[in-house]
Amino acid sequence: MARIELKDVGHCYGPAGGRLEDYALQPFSHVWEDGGAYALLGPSGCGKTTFLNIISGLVHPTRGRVLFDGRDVTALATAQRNIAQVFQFPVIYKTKTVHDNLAFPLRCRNVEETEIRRRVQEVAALLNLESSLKKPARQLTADAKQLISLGRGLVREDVAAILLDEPLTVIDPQQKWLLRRKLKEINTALKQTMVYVTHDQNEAMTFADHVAVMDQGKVMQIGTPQELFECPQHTFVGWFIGSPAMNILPCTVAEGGVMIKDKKVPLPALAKAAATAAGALELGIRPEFVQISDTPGAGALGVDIREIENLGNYNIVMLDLDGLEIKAKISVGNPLPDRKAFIRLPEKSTHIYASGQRLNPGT
Amino acid sequence: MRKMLITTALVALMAPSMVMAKDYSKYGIDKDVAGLCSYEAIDAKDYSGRTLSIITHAVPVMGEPTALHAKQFGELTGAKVKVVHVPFGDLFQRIMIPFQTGQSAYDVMFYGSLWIGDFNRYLAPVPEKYRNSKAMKLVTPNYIDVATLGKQMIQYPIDGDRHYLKYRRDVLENADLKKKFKDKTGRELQVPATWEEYDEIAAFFNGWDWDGDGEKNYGSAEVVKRDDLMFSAFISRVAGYAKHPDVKGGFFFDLETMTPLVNSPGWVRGLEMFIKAQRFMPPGGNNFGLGDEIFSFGGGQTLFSYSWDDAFIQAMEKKSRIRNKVMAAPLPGSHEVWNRKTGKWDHFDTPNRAPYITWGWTSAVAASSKNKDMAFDYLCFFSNQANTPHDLQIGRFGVNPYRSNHFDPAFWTEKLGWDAKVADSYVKTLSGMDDSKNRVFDLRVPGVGQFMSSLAAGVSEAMAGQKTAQEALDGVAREWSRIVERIGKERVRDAYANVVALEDNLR
Amino acid sequence: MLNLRHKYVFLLPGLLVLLAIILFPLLFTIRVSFSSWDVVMPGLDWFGGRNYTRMWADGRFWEAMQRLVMVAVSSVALQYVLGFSLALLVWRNIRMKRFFRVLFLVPMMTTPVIMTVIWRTIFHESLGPLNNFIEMLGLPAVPWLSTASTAVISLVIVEVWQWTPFMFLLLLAGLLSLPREPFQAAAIDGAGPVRTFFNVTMPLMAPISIGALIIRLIEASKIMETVYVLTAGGPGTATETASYYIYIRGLREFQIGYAAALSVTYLVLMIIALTIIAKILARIMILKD
Amino acid sequence: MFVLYRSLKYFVLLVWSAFVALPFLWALTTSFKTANGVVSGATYIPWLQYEPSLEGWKVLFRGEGKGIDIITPYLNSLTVTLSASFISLLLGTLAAYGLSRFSWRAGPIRNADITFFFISQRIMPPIVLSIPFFLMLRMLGLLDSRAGLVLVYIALLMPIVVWVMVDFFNNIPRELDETAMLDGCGPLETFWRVILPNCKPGLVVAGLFCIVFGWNDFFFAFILTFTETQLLPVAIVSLNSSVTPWWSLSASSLIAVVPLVILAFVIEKYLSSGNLAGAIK
Amino acid sequence: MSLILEAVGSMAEDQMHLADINLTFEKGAFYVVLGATLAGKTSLLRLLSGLDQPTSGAITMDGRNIVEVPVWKRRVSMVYQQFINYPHLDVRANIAFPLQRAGLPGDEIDARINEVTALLGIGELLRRRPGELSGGQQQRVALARSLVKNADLLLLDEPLVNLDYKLREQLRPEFRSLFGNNTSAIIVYSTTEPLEALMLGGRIIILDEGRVLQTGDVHEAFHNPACETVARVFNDPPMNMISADVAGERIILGDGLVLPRSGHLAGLPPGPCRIGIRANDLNLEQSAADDMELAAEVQLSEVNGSETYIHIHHNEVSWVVREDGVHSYALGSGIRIRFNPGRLFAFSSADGRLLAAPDNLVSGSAVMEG
Repeated sequence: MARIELKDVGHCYGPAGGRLEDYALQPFSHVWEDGGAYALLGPSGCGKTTFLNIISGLVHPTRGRVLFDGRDVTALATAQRNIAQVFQFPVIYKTKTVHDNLAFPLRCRNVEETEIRRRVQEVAALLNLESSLKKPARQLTADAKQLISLGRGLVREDVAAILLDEPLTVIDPQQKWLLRRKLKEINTALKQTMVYVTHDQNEAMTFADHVAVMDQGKVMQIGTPQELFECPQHTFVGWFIGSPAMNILPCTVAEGGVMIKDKKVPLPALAKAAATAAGALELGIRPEFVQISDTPGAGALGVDIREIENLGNYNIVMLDLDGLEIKAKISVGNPLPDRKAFIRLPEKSTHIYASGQRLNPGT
Repeated sequence: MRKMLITTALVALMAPSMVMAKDYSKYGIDKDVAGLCSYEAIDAKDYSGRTLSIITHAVPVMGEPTALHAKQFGELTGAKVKVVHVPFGDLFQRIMIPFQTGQSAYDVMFYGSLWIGDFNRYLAPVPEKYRNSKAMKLVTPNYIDVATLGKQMIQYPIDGDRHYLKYRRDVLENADLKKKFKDKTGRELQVPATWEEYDEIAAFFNGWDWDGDGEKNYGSAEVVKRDDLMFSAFISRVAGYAKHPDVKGGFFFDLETMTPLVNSPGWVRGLEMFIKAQRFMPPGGNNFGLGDEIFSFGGGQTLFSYSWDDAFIQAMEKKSRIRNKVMAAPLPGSHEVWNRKTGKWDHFDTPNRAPYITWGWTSAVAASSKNKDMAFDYLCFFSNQANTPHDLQIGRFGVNPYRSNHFDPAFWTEKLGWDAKVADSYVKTLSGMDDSKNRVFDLRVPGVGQFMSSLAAGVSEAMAGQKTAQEALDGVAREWSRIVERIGKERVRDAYANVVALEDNLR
Repeated sequence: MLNLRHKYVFLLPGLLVLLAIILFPLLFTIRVSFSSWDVVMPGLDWFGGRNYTRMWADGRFWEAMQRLVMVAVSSVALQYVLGFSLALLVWRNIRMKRFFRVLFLVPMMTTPVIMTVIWRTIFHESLGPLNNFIEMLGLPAVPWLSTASTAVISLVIVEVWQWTPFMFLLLLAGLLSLPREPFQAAAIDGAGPVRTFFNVTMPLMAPISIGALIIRLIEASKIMETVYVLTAGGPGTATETASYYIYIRGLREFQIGYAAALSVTYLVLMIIALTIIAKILARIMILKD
Repeated sequence: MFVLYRSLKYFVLLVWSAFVALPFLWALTTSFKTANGVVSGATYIPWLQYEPSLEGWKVLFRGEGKGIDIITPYLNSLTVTLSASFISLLLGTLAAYGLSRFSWRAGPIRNADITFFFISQRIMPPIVLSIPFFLMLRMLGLLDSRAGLVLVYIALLMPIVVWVMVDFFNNIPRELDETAMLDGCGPLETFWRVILPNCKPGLVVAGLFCIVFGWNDFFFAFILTFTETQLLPVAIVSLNSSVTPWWSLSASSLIAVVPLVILAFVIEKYLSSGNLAGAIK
Repeated sequence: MSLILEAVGSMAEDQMHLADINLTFEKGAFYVVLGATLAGKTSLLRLLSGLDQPTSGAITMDGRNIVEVPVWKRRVSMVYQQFINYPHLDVRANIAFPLQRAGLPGDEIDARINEVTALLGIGELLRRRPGELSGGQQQRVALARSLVKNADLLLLDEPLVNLDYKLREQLRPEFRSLFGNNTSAIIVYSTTEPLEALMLGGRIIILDEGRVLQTGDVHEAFHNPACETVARVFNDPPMNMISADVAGERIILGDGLVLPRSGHLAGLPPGPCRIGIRANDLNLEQSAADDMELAAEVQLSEVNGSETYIHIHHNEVSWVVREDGVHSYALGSGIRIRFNPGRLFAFSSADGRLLAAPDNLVSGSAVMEG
């Protein structure tokens, strides 16, 4: 168990000292506190695997330092870092029983046999694997195998962090939530630092207390799932988190608000920040927060209803604002206007972005 | 031009009867010798449009002269001549499979003469005109015998093979070494007349550098590798003990009962001596094939060797380190000879020697051949009196004296620059074998391959220490009885009778 | 699996050609094994099972059979171990990787019957280089081909030289196709090279290993030319393997009928043995998920 | 520790390299010897230790009468090996595809049994087959002909192709075939246009084995020909007389291996590019 | 043109894949086959394509039995869940492949390729090999290859399942517009996700264990699931179920909650039944006066898109609550949930048949279906 600290860590697969733009992982600093549940989230090719490999020691970063509990491990090999990892595809020692699989890391460290038995029992109990300890590991289901992979990390007392690399890829969709729960339970119970890497926002947000969203080698935002959802710091996060994605609309500064096309959106609190910001401005609002009605009113924007997707429990309403598409999510049962409608964008759920970065209403 | 003049002069000188013969010196011969298949006679024939298929041994031994004369034959007659070369070990099956399956694959075959017992059914008899040719008349009786089964000549003699003793003259005539030997053993160092003497001398000269070249030398190089040749070396070693000059009626079998004699005490003694001899063979000597034996003795590694001519010829090669340092002598014999009639060992004051007219290269024409005329002409041409002297001079050809006029020391001294004494010993040894009345021939019966293979296997087991000599040969004898039974006692006996007739000088 | 009528277009040409080529020889051999075809009596008479009864009592054949098992199994095992080791050595990046890989492949490209002649000269106890080296090192010369045990060893050396590349190729290609994760997992679990090899590499390589071992066993069992050139079965019968013995009986002594009986027996025993071996190997090595 | 491991690794590699190269180096130096050079013991350096001669090499090109002619057998070997390999690849690949893609049932026989039947053809020792093959080719009038040898080699090589390709096809998703069929290709067209272009690595491996086994076969080339059609190993072995000519055999062994060494380079290239990885499983 | 399956069954290796399938597919219609993994979706699609033959029953196209027509003679396209393209051909050649097989002239091929690649936004990739593309791009190419043929029957077997979450989200509306104006072909789309089915609309075929459970309009089926299994399959998260007992005027839910037997539930027969409620209809806040309330313990809060699924547990109840937005709840924390009895479904506990469904709320699908 350890606190993981990254100091100005960046990586470039080409020769060191190349231009910063070529970095597969842009330099950044961050701390993962001991015992937390963290996630690295991003589309494929965003650099999260590089990030993961830097922590596990498979990749030595071009610049920056990695500290475990203050100890510089940047130059250490994987085996010396006391890291445990669960891979995308279950990795088990298929010639061994479940017990021997779990005991393997301990045997590698010459732990006493009675101690091994005790620890394996303990972990097996935690993972509900007791009944299959004597079975050959290869006969187990995919999710049990993933638990074994995890268990091999848990039996070790010296583990600094457990890295989970898309661990649910091969799990049957109906079983996924059980395993998610197990992972959370273990994190809560053992207070192991766990880092979960995935491209799936649901996985990340379900598991982690703090999620780092990455794109194109850059960490875009680190925050709790709720923060990411409600207050995306970057248009990418707004787009990437949540489904359907956040509406991102180009806008210009106006008195006491912004202009979308030629329609004014009153945003008194944000107007000041928007006025001083450099770069292209965009307004972001999640479909959930778009308010729709059939009557015009103050600050309401007139739109055309282009299409309604009935998704059973709710409707996604596609609105046309002078050629810009806006989505609104409306629960079934709420009345829907016909053809023409008016929308309001509540300020507390609306964000203004300059060059993609969210403007803080305070500044 | 000068060469031409000399050749012409020679021809004019040596064949005064001939009127301005055509010049065939481009074929490498000294001169054409008139005869049934002289260059001129063959040149006169026209076989164009026909193909002659020949199977022969691998290059160079016998394979190279076959191909050489085939090429010449083709050029002279216009025939297309195709030659295939096969390692010795595969020759039998390569010839036999087409025979047995009725496929006419080859017109002419060169092969080991002992297979006559198996091949005879498939061979064409040599036509009378060849048998009566001048060249054939000169072939020594031994090789006429070898080519003949019963009354019929079915193989065409083209080579003479025999086993004899080769030794290092520079050792046996070295006063210093003679003295050393006498000091050690109390006996004079001389050419061994018995296998016991052979052993004693070989043992003395084993494992130390007696020729001063910095390499160790050894006693004896022999053919021991369990292949198709080893049994011959063994028979050479056995003959003196087991071939009693006065006991007739079979060496391998008792002709009357067809009981195998291979496990009789004479044979066992021979095998025991063979086993003992491994002690003074060079490293790896107990897996030497003929090629190794040739390199070993021919390369100056060992004092003694026996078996075919090749090692001797190798030693006498122009660039050889031991050229003219070797001599030939008859195979050793024995004072003690087993008499199977009385069941006792008889003592001979003069060692009993039984020359083993071992099988060698012979040739034949397939009965199924559609080109018998051409085939016999080829063989006749191959062995004409111009070609044979030429071939005899080229060591790697493996063609050895088989006509009475080859036994002329002058030929070897003049043509090949041999030392007179060496040539003398060689010629005397060879011709002496023809005069013997106590010869041993090969087991020229059907299934000889089975008999010899089983003999070699048994001997080999004893040599390797897997069995004692007696056990091994008892095993061979049992096996032989079974083979006789399988092939048919009468059939084997009929064939064997021909061999015994030769051995017992009944012809 | 599809079940189209067109499937016959694919399998049948090959199968029929193979059957056409092989069926006659196979049936003919079985028929010949009940005849007394030999050097003096070619042809298909009816000889009953006498060839088989003779074989039953033929100690040399059964010894040769045992020897075959020994030589084939030991040389294939060595080839496997060496081929695997070499493949492991040149698997990951090393200097001169290409050079080593090409060089290691070459022996299998050579003609056994010719290379064995070269080997025989190498093993030559007084004229060959091997003993020369050994003596240069001050060690006693080895009687390579002239004692029973060394002759077998020599035979195995030649087989290993010739066919380790085959294993090497198959196993290297196999290694190159392995996923990385299991190795990372083992490193993370703290396994050293030995533990990693036995717990990760071996199990992953099991299926390909079985294929390679079976094919090599089939091929190694036919060992004949090597024996013929190197030792001709000697000294004694020390290197006489079943296939060489069949060769001796069949083509040297021309006991075609008997050799056919030996062959049929050999074939049956081999098929049974290989099936069992394949099953056992599969049980030991492949642990089905 | 790491340095020690590395040095040990290179040491092992070098030792094995030496072992692999030994016969070739020895053959190289021996090929320039004569009988006199051979009998004077193990020597390695020409001029210094023995007097070099080109005899061993010349013999191979001198033609009938003076040595052997290695060119014609060389070409024969090439023709026979390549034709047999090609036909085996064709038929074997088709059969393997059939076995991989379709289910076969005939009584108790299933796909695996048919595959085993193919592979089992290699169990039969060649000695046994020699006489039946001889008779068969005789009936067909194909003795001593390249066609006859090709026929026999097909039986020897096709099993190898089937062995390699069945596994290879099993690793190509069936959906690929199905897609092609859905796109309007009949089964043969599917095979030809879609599957075949995607099994190059498998074909390379199968082809390699075919060529290696075909090129190096001695026994059948030996028994089933007379004088007309000689293949390379037979031609080379015809030098192996009672006096083993170390020099010319050495030279010929080097000559015989040359085309296949080129093959080794090709294979290595495929290996390095990772293309063969899927071919052997 | 109509494709009819009559009493079709499919067995392989003694295992039943499909049984007693009776379906009719009409030209110009869009069908969604919904079912869990191994429900038989792929088997059904393969039968339709002609890749597999049924072991029983008949498949007719316009009255003609087509079972014996080999697949390459049909006009069928299929998109697999794996991204299947020809690895040895570049994207253009991949897409051109079926057209060339059909013997179309070159300019026609060019025109069609241009059209379809523009439609799918892969115009830039024409010279690349499939192996060089990302999963989403590969699947677009596969889709292009299927569309370009203008086949009579277009089959899509979970085409999005192997794609990243966001890609799926992007492609779904594209599919919707691609297939929305289809008039000439039968399109069959299989999926495990109810949301996908709802979004794509059209006709639905719900499969479970090789049998058809329900067919009909997607939304109709969503609101009136024929049986309990459909209710589970057609809801994500699956509809929450609980055993109940109807006695007199009361309905007693498993662990003691008591409801009046009124409203749409008034007609329930006495005795045991199964009550279902959608995760969506479980609320954390009171929304109406007659809401039922239940205290439970949080087992896990799962984020799904912009929603949170809260797995709760209480005695017999293991339910999932859907909440808008992203929230997190500590494992094991207590929670109170409410639901409106008017939103309950009732199923027969004997055969799972739907006994009562809540009234359909205002549907917004008018525009779509108009």
